Amino acid sequence: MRADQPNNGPSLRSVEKFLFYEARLLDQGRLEEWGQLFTDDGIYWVPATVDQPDPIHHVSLMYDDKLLRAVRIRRFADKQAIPLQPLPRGVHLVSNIEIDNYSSSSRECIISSSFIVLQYQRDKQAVFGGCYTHTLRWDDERFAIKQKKAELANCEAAHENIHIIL
Amino acid sequence: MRADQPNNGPSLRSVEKFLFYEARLLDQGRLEEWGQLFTDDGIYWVPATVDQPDPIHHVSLMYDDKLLRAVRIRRFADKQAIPLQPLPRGVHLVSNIEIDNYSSSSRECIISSSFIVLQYQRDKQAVFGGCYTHTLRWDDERFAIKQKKAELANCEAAHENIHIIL
Amino acid sequence: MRADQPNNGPSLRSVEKFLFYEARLLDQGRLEEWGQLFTDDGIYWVPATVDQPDPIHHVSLMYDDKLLRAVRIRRFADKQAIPLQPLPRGVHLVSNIEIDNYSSSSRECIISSSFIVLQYQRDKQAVFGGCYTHTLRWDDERFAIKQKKAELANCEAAHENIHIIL
Amino acid sequence: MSADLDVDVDVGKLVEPDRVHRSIYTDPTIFQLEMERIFEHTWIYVGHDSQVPDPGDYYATVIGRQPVIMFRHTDTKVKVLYNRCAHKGAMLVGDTCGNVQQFSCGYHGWCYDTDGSLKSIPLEKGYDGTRFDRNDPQSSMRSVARVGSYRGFVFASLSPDGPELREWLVGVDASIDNLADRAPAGELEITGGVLRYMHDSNWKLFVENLNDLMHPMKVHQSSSMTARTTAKKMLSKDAPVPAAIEILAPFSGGYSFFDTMGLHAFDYGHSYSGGKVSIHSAYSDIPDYVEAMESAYGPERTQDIFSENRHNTIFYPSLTIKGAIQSIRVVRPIAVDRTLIESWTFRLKGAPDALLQRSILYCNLVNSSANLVGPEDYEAYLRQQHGLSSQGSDWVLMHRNFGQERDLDNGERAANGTSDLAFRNQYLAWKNYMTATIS
Amino acid sequence: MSADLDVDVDVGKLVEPDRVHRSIYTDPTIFQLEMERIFEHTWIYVGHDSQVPDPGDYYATVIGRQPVIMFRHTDTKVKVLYNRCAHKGAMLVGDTCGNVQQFSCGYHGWCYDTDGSLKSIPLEKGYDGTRFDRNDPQSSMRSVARVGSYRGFVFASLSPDGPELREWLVGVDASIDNLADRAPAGELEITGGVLRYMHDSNWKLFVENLNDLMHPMKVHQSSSMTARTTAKKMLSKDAPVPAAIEILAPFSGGYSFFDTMGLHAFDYGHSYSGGKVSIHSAYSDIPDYVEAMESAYGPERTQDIFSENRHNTIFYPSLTIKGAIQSIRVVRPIAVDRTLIESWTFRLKGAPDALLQRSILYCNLVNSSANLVGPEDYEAYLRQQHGLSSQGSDWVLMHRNFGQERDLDNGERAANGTSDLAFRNQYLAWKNYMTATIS
Amino acid sequence: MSADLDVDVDVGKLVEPDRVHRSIYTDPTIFQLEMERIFEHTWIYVGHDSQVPDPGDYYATVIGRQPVIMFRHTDTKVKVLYNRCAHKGAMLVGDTCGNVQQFSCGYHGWCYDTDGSLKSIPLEKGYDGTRFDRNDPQSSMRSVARVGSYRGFVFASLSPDGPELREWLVGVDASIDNLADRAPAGELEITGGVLRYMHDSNWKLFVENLNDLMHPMKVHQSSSMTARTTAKKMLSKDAPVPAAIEILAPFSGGYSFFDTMGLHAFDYGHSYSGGKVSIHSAYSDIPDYVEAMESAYGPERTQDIFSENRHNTIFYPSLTIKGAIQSIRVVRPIAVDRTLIESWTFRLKGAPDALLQRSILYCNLVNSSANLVGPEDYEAYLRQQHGLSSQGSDWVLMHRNFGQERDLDNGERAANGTSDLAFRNQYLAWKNYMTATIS
Ligand code: FES
Ligand code: FES
Ligand code: FES
Ligand SMILES: [Fe+3]
Ligand SMILES: [Fe+3]
Ligand SMILES: [Fe+3]
Repeated sequence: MRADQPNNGPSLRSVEKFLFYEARLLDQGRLEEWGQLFTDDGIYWVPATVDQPDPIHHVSLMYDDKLLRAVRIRRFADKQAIPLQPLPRGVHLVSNIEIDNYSSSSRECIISSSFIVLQYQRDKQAVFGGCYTHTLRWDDERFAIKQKKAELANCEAAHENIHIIL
Repeated sequence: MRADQPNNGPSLRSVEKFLFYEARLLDQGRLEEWGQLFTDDGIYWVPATVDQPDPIHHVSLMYDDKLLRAVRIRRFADKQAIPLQPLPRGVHLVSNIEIDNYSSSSRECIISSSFIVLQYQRDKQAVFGGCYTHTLRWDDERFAIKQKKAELANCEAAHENIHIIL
Repeated sequence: MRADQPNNGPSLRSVEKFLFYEARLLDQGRLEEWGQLFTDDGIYWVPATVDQPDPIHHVSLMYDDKLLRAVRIRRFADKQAIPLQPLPRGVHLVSNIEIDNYSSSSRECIISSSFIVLQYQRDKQAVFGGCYTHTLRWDDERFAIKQKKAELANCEAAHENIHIIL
Repeated sequence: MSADLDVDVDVGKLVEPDRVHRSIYTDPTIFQLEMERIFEHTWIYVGHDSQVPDPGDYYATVIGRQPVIMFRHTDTKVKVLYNRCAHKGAMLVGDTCGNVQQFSCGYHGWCYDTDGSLKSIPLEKGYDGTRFDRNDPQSSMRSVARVGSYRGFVFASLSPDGPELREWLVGVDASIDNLADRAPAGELEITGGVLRYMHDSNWKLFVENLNDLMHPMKVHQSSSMTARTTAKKMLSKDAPVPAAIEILAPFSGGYSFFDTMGLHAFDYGHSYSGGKVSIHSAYSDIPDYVEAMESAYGPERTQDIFSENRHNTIFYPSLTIKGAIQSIRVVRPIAVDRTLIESWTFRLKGAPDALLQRSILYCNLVNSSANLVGPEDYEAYLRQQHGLSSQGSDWVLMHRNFGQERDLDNGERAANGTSDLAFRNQYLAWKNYMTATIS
Repeated sequence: MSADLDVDVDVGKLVEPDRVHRSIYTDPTIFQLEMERIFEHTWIYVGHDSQVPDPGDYYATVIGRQPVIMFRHTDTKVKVLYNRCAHKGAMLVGDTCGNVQQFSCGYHGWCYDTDGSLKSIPLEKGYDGTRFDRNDPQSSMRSVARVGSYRGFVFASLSPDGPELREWLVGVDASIDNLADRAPAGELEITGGVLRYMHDSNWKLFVENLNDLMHPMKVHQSSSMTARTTAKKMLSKDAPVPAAIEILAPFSGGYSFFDTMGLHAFDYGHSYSGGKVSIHSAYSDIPDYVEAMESAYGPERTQDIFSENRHNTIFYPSLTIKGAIQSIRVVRPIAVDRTLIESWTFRLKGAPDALLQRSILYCNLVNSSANLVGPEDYEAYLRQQHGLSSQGSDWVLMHRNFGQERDLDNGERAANGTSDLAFRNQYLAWKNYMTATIS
Repeated sequence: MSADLDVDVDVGKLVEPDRVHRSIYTDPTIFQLEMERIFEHTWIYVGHDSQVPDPGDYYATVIGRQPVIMFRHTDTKVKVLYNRCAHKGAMLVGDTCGNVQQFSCGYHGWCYDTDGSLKSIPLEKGYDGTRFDRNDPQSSMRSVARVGSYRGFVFASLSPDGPELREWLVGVDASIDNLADRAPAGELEITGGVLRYMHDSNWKLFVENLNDLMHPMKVHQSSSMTARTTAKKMLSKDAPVPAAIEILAPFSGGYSFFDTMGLHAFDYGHSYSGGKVSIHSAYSDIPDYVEAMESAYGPERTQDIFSENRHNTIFYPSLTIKGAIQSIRVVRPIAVDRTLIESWTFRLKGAPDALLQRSILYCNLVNSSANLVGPEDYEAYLRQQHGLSSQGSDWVLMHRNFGQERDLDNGERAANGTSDLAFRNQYLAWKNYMTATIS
């Protein structure tokens, strides 16, 4: 099992706070702010298969670099985006949070957690769940997301729309 | 982000304990005890629309003052209440708990959290989820609920029965 | 309410860590390791009715001693097990964790928590939820499970397959 | 599916003067026929014009199985169009309400004016020399066959045939009048949102229940008596009765109370219960309201308006009104065993805010899927829906006070409150609608 | 829907002596006919009278598509009534079991005695002078057409026609006898709850499987062999065999073991497998049990009782019994591809507690939706249900040992255990039921 | 159910040369007929042979409503068998893909060779002297009526009648050629997984949309323009255009751009859009790729191959290809209002890895249920599916540039890109298929 506060690294509590803050930004539709949580080379990734090793040679449900994340976010404000009328909403529960690893040289930590996300639009509620792996950069004051990977329990299922950010 | 233990205020841990205790009372059907968690002017509110500003000029799924809360609770013990045969049950998961605000003058804190609630009756399980906002009064020893607001992700959906207390 | 760290007993944090570790073993299909978390007389129990007093005179959805647990685990590796093709997967969220009791003589603690488990196989996702009661033996360094009881909200429902370990 | 009914059998045989056959609640074929011959034929409530106050405002809903849009074309005209693009059939709005300058189809961009007329087609010259005719009404958004409005209540009929709206409303128009007249300004405004309650039961079970005055004493005994006894226990004797108790207590008001309320039935299946007395008639006064009314109408007329305390009025089959509490419920059948009920609340223009607050409280307590009264009624429907799949008996009984109704003018019939008159009247209309195309 | 079948075609053509057409498992129209002509016609198991030990106890369930109530009217009489109010059809109880002084309808309060007879109607005078007749049987809770009971097993038929229960039971009554006789006190008590397992497959696949002795060696190889090898690895050689292993090991007992068990078929589709030998016959003795039996029956009769080790007995179509382990499974078809299986356990009155414990363990291991054996069978049904939608072949084969059964008295036929006799016998009965109203 | 259509009415009346009746998208009876007369009759894409590279590899899927298995029998032969055991109909594999030495039924252990022929039956002697004949083809796994393969694309027909595969492919075979020729090694390999997107809409709406070049400017304006403007804002002027922008920008390329692309239609409902120009034609070069192609084919042939930039090719009704981006989408109808779309990606053997990476990126952006482009199209289908239940108009219009197509050889017809030619061509084929068994 893991240390709660690795040498010079962030405390578990600070990590929890960060993940809850991220969840709240998503729940409240504060997507621009959410985008700013990422590093410039930050990646948001939802694999399409179990233990997918690679987003480059295998399709993914979402695989966003900074540019695609910005496109995704701006589309939520675009009145022409017909699939987003009315705006879908989500609730994000994050639990089972642990610091898996912290490198005091790169100042990166690997955080694992479990999530349940509800998506709602037009009388339909969808339940998603799985495991998050956040790679966070830590500068003693705040975190930045280098990679957020959301591995869905049902990633291989035949999905209808997944509108919201997981 | 927020302080975990504001000046003279309650600790995050004590808040978690209180919310888990509340959840447990509901899960175990100890509704009388649950009712006693509230202040005399305490309110239990489940809005019917997103960001509903007001329970007075807009319909709500539930909006209970002390009297209506007492009626709701007593009905669970009433053998004549045909929708409650057999008794519906619930499970409450609370997560993403944060102290949003604490006023050392009013001694009130605002707690935000996320929840998933399962309701079960007659072979049907319903999944509800959303965000709680608890306004708690703190007297150095214990909390009392001034307002519990449960904002459902699908508050605007066409609902079948929501029997249990969220 | 309860003490977070009873005299000489384990800390709440260490309990959380253990439950999250258990959840992770199950999520990752590391079932052999999961089996080793139990004491020799350890029991894994999923009652079939609410507040079921007894696994001996009343049917259960699962009631595994060491031998049956071993059979269950090994079957996940058996290519002849047709209901397990392809392997079902699960995600376990554990929340509302509290130490209900600790006996410094028996060195056993009772842990209560709430869970949501998603099961996925062949395009079907099932949502299970309920309350865990773990009876853990503590030896100052690590925990062993004397009993894990998973009380489902819908234990009395007409279930289709529950393949995974809850 | 339709094991209970040979479609060729005259559906009229399912209705006798004092009882109806259980299959009308359980047979999917009957349901499809009802959609065709009732909901997609007669006057159906679409919405209130205060939902679309400004030009370009729209409200999207369904009539029977068909999506439609109610919208405000100009300041004065409310129209009801099929929510369907003339090109390849896409719905023109995906949201429930909003405001548009024009209807621009999200698929290929055909544009329609807010009166539905075709405005522009991208690359329209592609249609030159083809059978496509931009002046054919089918090339525009089609208006439903008929639209009518009475004091802001907008009704539509998908059929060109049948009585005029005013003729169809005879007898129950007064319930709308009484509701609107309760506004010192004489006008209503829908406000405070909507409660949408999904019922896994046939729509007719809901509609029957509203003027079934034998049911509250039993079904609502639990919520009403629990409210009474809880209040008694919690409140001091001389405390004022809280509004919630004023609302809940009358539901267990005694058989003679309900019997006294009386019932009135009209052509086309309409009816109302209550009149001078109802479960709403003993509500306490709200400060300044009477004053506002008297200054608008004078004391005598005000007295007249307040003396009319109708309980439920049914505009068969889709609208039910509780005028005294400014609340309506709208019936949207979805399947033979699935019905959506929407509850809306009105603000009385010119009245004190406290009236709206009471209406909202009423709606929460009675119509919410998460509250006390509504789930009691719904449980009754659920038990019926399942019980009716039993062949223990094939008939649903409606004999109470049969033959004892009094005939009044204009097809009106009156009876004591606990009579089954309203049921019988509904099925008379049902039979007329359902057999009209056969005979 | 019914793309595979013209309803007018004689359903009898779907059944040949040694094979049946795949559409009988997949066609919704066939399913509705089955409900009408089999489940709502012949003797269906309702429950065991020990579920309603005291006057006023009730148990609510369904027969075919119809809700019914089994209840104890007086100390001696168990009745089965339609769960339907005579008034407007509401189910009279919403819960599965309980105790009532009378049935009081939750909707309008009509009250019925526990024999179903109408007791009181609120404001009954409203029916004066109408066609309503309180003495008409339709004004009471209707009893189903016929109720019969054999050693506590309550069966009901919704049809007045057909054989008497005892005649219908010929051959398999002995399976009930053997189960009940295993109680030193000669009586059974349902206890220990119920496991409810939902199957997305046709009910007949479940029923066929029970006396299909060719399947365990393959389907249950995984659970049974895993149990054997795990036990071998974990337990020392001279440790006693745990009860769980005694239960699981015989499922992979070898083809000749299963063949030796034998099969017996009877009229009306009934059959049993096993006899002197079964998967239960090698269970270890339970201390004091034999003593209790011998003191009740004497050694010889005790020996007789124990020598009968039937595996599964099928009371076609709704009840299956495993006498030697005191467990039954009840078949509740819901749709053409959906079937609820309930597993119940009996306590043998007068026997040591350890017997019940073994039954409970057996039920957990074999019948739970979350355990080892049941999901293996269910997976076989699922693969059939989907495979049968393929037109690769239209027939399901039941030729094994065709023509090699031995005719015994009273319509009994016997065969080796791996014969398809039980299938063929079921479809003979199925054809008789399904074509009875056509011919 | 089928309120809109009398099954006896000639379904051909639902299709006119320039419009089709809305019921073909909403009527469940039509859907069942389509499965029977189209999907279970004509050539349906099963998979690519690179999915089963080694002997014993299998891939399980469905044709229409019927489960089938594609597998590699020997190194050279790919077969398509019904996924159904000859015994009692169980599917022989439960997983989607894998490798087997033989097919061993999980229920009773019948074994089949990888050519489907019956190998062994446990206790086979039980069939001696019965009607069961192990040499009857019905006693083996049945092969589908016809299997054909073109450059690795495996098609199957469940009917023995109809044109040969090569004849059926005329005109669109070139799209497969161009896709495969883009591999320096001339061969394809499916890789990179599959995206499975469930649509609650009729399958024909998806198929129509692919060569509907009037829709991108409107439907994809949001994703495409947002991508353009975001990139403009975020990237410096002289930064290279990211691949994602190269992919997304052309979707809002202007009507004349799409019109110029052109349309080509063929017998059996096939068509393709694009040709020399398409939304893929302006992608930047990938280093070393041209070199690899030229060294394989020579410069001239390479130029030929690259000059062909087809957009979507439709192999009506089940396969659609985007050759220039090495991606296909497969249409699996499930119900009248439910369709599964699978997106697969090819690796071009001998080409640089960067090509695969671009294909994967394309597939993510365009075909994922969680991304930008696909949900826009799906929203259009959803709005159509619901709008078509309205009787505002009964017809779906397909008049654009009617009569202006040019007839070429071999049944080929060509038109400008924004013509409705592809729709009309699809419904010509649809009508032929659907009325073939009636006439
Ligand atoms: S469907 Fe509306 S523009 Fe084509
Ligand atoms: S339905 Fe039972 S009393 Fe009316
Ligand atoms: S069904 Fe395949 S062996 Fe019996
Ligand atoms: Fe009511
Ligand atoms: Fe079995
Ligand atoms: Fe598109």
